Amino acid sequence: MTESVLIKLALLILFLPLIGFIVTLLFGKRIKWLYWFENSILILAFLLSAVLAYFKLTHFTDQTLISEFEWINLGSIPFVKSIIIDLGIMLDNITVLMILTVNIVSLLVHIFSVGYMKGDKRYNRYFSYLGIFTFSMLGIVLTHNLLMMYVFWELVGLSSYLLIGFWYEKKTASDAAKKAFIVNRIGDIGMFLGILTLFLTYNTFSFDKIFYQISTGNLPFGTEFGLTVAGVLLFCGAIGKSAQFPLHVWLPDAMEGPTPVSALIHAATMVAAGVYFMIRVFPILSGDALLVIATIGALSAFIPATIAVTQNDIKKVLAYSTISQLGYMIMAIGVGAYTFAFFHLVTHAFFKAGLFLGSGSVIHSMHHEQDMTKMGGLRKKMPLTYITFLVASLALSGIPFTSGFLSKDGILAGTFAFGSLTGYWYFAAVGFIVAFLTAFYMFRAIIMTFHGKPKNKEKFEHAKESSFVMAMPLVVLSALSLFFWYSLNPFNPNEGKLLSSWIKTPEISVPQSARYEFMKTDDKIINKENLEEVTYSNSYTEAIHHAHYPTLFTSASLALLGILFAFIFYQWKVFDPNKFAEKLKPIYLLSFNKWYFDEIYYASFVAGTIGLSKIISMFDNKFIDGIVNGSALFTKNFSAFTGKFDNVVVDGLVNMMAYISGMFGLFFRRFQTGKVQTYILFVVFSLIILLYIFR
Amino acid sequence: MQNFPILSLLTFLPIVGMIFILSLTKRQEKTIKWITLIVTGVQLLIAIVILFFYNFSMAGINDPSSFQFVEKFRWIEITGLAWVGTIKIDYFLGIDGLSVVLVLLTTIVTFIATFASWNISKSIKGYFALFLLLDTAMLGVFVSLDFFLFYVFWELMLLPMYFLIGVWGGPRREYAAIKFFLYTLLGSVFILLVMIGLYFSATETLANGSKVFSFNILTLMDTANYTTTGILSPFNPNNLRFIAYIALFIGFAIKIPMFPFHTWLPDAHVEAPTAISVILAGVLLKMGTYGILRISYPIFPDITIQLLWYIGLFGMINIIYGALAAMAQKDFKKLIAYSSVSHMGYVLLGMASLTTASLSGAVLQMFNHGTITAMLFIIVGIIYDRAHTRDMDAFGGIANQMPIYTGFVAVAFFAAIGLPGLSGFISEALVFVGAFSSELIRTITIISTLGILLGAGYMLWAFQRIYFGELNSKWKELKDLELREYFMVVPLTLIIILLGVYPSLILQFMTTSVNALVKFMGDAQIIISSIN
Amino acid sequence: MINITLYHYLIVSSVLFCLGIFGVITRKNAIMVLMGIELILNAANINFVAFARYGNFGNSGQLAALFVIILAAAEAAIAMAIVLNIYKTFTNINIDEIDTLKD
Amino acid sequence: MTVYDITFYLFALITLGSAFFVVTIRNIVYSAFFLLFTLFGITGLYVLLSADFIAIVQLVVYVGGILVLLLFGVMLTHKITNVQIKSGTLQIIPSAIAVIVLAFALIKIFLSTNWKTFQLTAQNSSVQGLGVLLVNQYSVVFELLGILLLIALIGAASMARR
Repeated sequence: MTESVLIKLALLILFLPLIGFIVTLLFGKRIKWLYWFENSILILAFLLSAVLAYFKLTHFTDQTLISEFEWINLGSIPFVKSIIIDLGIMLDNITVLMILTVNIVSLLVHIFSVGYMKGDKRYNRYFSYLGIFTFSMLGIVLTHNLLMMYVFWELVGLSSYLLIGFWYEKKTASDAAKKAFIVNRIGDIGMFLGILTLFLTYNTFSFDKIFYQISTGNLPFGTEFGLTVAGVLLFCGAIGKSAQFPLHVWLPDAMEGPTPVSALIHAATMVAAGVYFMIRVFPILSGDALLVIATIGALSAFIPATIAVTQNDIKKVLAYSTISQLGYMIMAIGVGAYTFAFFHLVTHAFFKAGLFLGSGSVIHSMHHEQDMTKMGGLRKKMPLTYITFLVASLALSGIPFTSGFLSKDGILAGTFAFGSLTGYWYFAAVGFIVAFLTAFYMFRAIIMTFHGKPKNKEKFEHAKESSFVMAMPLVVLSALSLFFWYSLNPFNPNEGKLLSSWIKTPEISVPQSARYEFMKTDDKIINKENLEEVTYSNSYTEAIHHAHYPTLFTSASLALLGILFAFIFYQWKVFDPNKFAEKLKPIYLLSFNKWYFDEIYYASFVAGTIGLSKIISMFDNKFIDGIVNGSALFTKNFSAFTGKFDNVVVDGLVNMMAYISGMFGLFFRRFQTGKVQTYILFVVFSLIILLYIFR
Repeated sequence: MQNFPILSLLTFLPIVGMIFILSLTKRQEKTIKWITLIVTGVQLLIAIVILFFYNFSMAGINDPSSFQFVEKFRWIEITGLAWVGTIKIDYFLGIDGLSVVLVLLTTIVTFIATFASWNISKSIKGYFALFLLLDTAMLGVFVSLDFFLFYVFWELMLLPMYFLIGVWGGPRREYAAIKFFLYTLLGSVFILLVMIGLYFSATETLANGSKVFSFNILTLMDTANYTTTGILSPFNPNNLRFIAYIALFIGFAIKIPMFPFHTWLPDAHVEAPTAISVILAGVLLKMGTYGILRISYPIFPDITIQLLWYIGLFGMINIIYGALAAMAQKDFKKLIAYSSVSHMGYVLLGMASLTTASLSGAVLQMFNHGTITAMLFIIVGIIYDRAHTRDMDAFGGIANQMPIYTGFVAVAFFAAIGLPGLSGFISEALVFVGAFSSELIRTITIISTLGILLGAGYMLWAFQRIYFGELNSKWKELKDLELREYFMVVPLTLIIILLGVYPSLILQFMTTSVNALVKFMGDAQIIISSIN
Repeated sequence: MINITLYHYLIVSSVLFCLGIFGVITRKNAIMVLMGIELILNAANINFVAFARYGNFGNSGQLAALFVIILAAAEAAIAMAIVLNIYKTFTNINIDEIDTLKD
Repeated sequence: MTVYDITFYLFALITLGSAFFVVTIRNIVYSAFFLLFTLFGITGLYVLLSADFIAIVQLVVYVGGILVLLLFGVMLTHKITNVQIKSGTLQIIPSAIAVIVLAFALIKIFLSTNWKTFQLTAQNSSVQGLGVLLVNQYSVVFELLGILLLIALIGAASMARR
């Protein structure tokens, strides 16, 4: 295994799903079994990515492999340096782990879909869309430059559009697809401007070159503020893609897509892209930018968590929990807990995929019923689904012995340390509150769905455990939600290979003065054993060390408390949740109506744009065209007037002349006898007169 | 190859075809169509041959020796006139990186438009004869390097277009045709005035040493050729270059069409038959921007640089305004027409920054807009042929009825939105990269990026209204694409995808020229400013 | 000594000419009109011959007169044919009654 | 007053006098006969002007040809049984005034013009001279006239036959 072989392997993994997409799209209508082609391609991609990850992580642990080629060359440009745009891929540990994650989740979603989508009239088309989705996501993961990042970023947008709107006969589905694409575009504009800013300054799109330039002190527009602006602009992309406040509105609507699609989009791929992007550009984020990011992350963690508490649609609950968890990750990046952000990204991918597929299994067996108030008691009918769902929920709630506990604990420790170092305690506070809420709403969902008595007898009777193709992914994913894959010590994630040797906080490129205090490199003490903290100052190492056990204890107990509350309210019915809601009606309504974001956006931006477009169109029709037509009309009227003038005055004169001539004619007509002789007589007279004149 | 008059062959081949067609009787409809197809097909082949023999390293722009496939001889020469002396007009053809791309575009679009014309049923002979005449005029504009010749072709284009819209158009065809004709004629008058002004301002030295006034565009670019007293000469302290520039710009802007001169476009498009819409959007609009790049910019570099901000501003207005106007449309074709306005705004924006990236982007955008919009109009034509309505609200669920068609529609729509991987993205991105790097219009560029969002908005909305949702039972009978329609959409789709993945295919032809133009603009501006 | 000069001939011819015109103008009958024309022609002929005689032009003047006579003959022939045709059509040859073209 | 003078006056009187009757007498046959005299008088004048050939032609063509033709015309167009072979007149008075005034005007013009004349010399027959002229200088005119005459005759014949 040489480097070039690894690169080729990575390219192969990248393009396999694309081939699957093209073949399945073009021939899917004729050849019914073609979805197996797509599935086997994914199996192959998974195997290859496992091989790739193995060799990369074991043989090239500390190397970053880059391969690029010249894509656009604008020649020798006068006055400025040349513009050469390279495309290429980069392989580092994060990349290969992410590829593996994406491929695992994608493969499992593919397999699940074989059962879930059975009987759909566009069965093969569905798989081809999954193919392009996987391709786009892998592109984002593999790219080594901003432009390609943007390209695949948009392609992810496209594939999400196709998949969310897969059942386009439903108005809600096509609306949701459109909304997802457009809301994403809003963020993309910011990202695009950020990319332009960086390109303007560094004349390249490649990450490594930009990082190097920044570390040499060359900043956008020459100021640290410029760097902050660039970082925030890039973050706009992540806000859109990762459904962060205030652009999170598309994600709940995207539940209109088939449930496996939700699993794919909201677990490992699309929404993860934003976090992944932030992880990629982490070295250039200045302290101010990080603060903005952390704030947005905290808001995005908190608001959806409060919304999820009151939702009755099982997928909506999961959707808001997704936003909330993504908020965690973004917040983690904001507070500098880089490794845990990525760690949570991976663990979340698995357990959230598990949850979505589990809910898919439920929905499938309930004949596309998504309302939890109509479910209940499914535990007995679908034990396997129940157990896997439970495991994944425990992971999401951050209960010990799960992967979620490890990663969430790391993030909370990070916020805690951040609070202790900078005084911004509210990130930690939000983190803990959300941890409690998460546990509460997840178990509320579990209890409403699987416990208690069935609310809808008829559907309940028909419900049955899912088939093997649907159950198998659930089992795999719930297995992946357990702690031992990541660290053998269920209470200390840092003991696992993943965090101890594979993922390291990269070197920060930002000038010292623009960093957080604790990120400043003081090279007095570098803890060589714990490579994670190599880039930060010693105080941070201490702080996070101190934070570890308190947060561990607090978060676990808060999560358990949340579960307890859920049982009190919904299982044992000690308090009636409805009465409770009555008492807190304003808050309940705010939460139930999703803080009215959709309504506000619709009333302001959507209606505003459409209204503006109507006005513009009117303006165009009435005013501009009015001027054109008016001038035409003026010309026409003027010419009509001229015509009248011509008719009456000029022609009148002419006619008068004609009339006079006519009178003369009448008079002279008498002389026109028609007799030659008379004429000759006249000739003679005239001759005489002439002779007289010219005598 | 450089000595073979391949450009004349390319340009006048349609005239030969036209004569052939005119000599046929009315009833030989098949033959007429096939002749047109063969002529346009051969043109496409010739264009490809030109691409093969094209030398990437030769810049053109202002240097006569680095133009390629040059044909130059005296066309009109009248000696011994009072006051004027000798009137001399050259037949001067040649291409460089700016025009070769558009020549290729023209041949491609015309070839495909021939397929789109296949179902014309009203007086076929006249239609195809005019069609070929139009073809000649368009190519002539792109290959001529003499202002007079340029103008002749420019005007020649009007006549067939007028009849093609006015005779074979929709219900309001007379209105649209006259509007188009008068509007463009107005622009032509401006161009004519400036052309004459320029003619009397610059001289060219003949072989025998005598100096005569010149229409040669390359001569007009060189400051040294201007007389001291010409009204448009930089040496004349009271020159009218500023006014002339604006007049010329308006002349070209009408064709682009630039806000606020754009209102002929929706009408003309809505009324024109499909093939003519395709040509109108695909090629004719490019003549405006090409004229600015070929004539306004290099001849008036000083004024251009003064007015760059305004050009950018109008580009921005075009982008935003066109997009918003498109959003409010109910007529499918009108929506596409306004989207054209919006997309041509990117070209203007790209031209406003005078950097290599954005100028390349602008020229590439001309090409890409040509192919994408051509495809969009073909798409409208296909659905209109079947449903006989273009009201978007009347449709719905077409995706189920015509899945293959919808697939092609999706490609075209997403290309228009600027989805990466399709050609529209590359040009827009290059435009933005270049425009953003120009400090002068950075704010404008930032506002213009809203166009990306609005574009997605109206396009996806339209897509949803027409293709998604439950199928209206009225459209149960609609058939999916037939063979002829595949011939139209498949090549365009391939071009769109190919250029989206590997834009250098087209970019390589123009980089040298664009760089030369940027350099020339910079140098010339210094020279002229040193005069005053 | 001959007292007759060119003037005498000219006076004769002019009087003859005027008489011819008078005939043409006043007569109704087509044949009479023709006769008047003959008189006019003869008046002209007298002038030709007289000028030739007194003007020392050689014989060209006489030749012109000769040509006039020939033309007169041709004219008379055609005119008579026309008159005969008119007579056949209208049963008279009074030219004041033959005015079909008038209205 | 020489013989020549007397002869001239005589012929002039014959010419003008009979011409006056030609245009004034109502009876067509009579006027035709007076025309004969007029022509005869003109012939005399020709002789006085030493134009012998013209005089002979005048006699032959006019008197022998045209006049006979006119008489035939008169006969053919007026039924013999219908005695009224008369021609009406019109606009006598204005015509008379006009013609008289014209005549005076013409005479005045002729007399007031200073004609450049030569002294009359005796002349031989002009026949030879005319012959030479006809076939040399005026041969084309001569031919053309011949053709014209031919056409006129054919035309007249074909017209009259209808």
